[in-house]
Amino acid sequence: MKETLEIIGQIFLLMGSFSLLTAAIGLLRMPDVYNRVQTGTKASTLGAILSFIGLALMTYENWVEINWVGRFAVLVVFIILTNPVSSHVLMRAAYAMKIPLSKLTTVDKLREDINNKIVEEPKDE
Amino acid sequence: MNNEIIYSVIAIGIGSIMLIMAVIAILNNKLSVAIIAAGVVSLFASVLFLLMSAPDVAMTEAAIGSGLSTLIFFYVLNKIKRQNA
Amino acid sequence: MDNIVIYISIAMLMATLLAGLIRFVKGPSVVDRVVAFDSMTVTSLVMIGVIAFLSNRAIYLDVAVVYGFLSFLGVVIVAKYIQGGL
Amino acid sequence: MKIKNIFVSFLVIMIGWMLLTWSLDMSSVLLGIGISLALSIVLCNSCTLFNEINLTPKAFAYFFWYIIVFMIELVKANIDVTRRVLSPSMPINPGIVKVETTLKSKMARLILANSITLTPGTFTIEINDDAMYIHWIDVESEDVEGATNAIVRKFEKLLEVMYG
Repeated sequence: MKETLEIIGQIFLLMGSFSLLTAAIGLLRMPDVYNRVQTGTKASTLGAILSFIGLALMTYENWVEINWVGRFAVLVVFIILTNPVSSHVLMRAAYAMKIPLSKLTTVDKLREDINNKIVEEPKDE
Repeated sequence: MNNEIIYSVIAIGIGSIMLIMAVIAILNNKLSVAIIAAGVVSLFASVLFLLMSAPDVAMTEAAIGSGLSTLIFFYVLNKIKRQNA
Repeated sequence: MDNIVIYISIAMLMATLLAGLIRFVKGPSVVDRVVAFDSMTVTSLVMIGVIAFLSNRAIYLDVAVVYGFLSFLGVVIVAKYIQGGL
Repeated sequence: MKIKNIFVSFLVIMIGWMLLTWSLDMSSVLLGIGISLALSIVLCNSCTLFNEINLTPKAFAYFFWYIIVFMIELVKANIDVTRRVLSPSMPINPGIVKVETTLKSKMARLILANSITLTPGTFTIEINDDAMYIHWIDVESEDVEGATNAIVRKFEKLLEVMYG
């Protein structure tokens, strides 16, 4: 039973580290800022969650006397709550700086609606 | 101890990243990039303090070095920019 | 030699930090650098968790909570500065 | 209405306190109840954050079902993005599309936007009335209807039960 918990925890830790590594590779390879924000901040969210779950499972020996699980749970909830907010704020800042989208982009409905005066432009300075 | 080896590997890696970040903070032309690089330096310094088993110093370093000084630097930069324009 | 998994994951985390560093050095705009900063701080959060597991002291995780909150604050401050608020 | 606000925020703060202290001593639990009651009364005197939530057992069950659906979507979309990043030719097809939502309450829209942002591949940039502008890494359909069916529907029908 206990060895099973430890092995499951190790598998989760490996999957989380691999997901973080994927996020970093995406950060290096993607063509423009928007795609980098997409892969860079959100694959890393799943990676951090999986790693924390794995580490919490690997400390099964002293779950009762030391507070491992509570602290890991607070960290996981904290990451789920803050990470989309920070990446969304970054994306809006990039759009306000008018960084051009890459050449692969097919459609930009937001720019069309700004030109049609439906939405007001996010302002820079 | 096995842990000693892995701790020194982490310390060497984080130390070299801190060194490169400090060089960027000095040499870059844009002020905002330099401020972010300085924030990265103090965030990694707090990991390094944690490796020396000093969690209280690490917490203080993260709060002061990264949070407060970055906030004050950006506030002042914004004020200066608005005054010049 | 029973914690070989920890070694592999530490190696992956170091590679992630290196990739973030490369993007920070290369990045053409400020936003690229802030994204690299965010990715590096999440990676070092996981690294603090691994260090706490290795040295068997749960108090280190409190540092991780403070660290995560301050990195979130830093990203929001930079974005507010870019949009001209603050 | 104010009672519901105070109750939900008291519950949230109390769960946080219990997770961080990790003890069932009488004194610690009583201290936690006192502190979280005072905090929720002071903080939620004027906030309207939890106004529209439904406190029925059905909504509670749907909350857990929502978390399960969300986790499945998160893992599935992450595998998809991993495949895109690691393949040598990098098959991406990015674009910004417009979707429409029928949810009315602010909290439900906040949860919807954050869920869309957390599932990789889609990313909320701007919200304007009922319209949301989403950066999509692989555009399947450019018109409003198709994009809404592909992105929003699976979360929306669960959130409608929770938020009336």
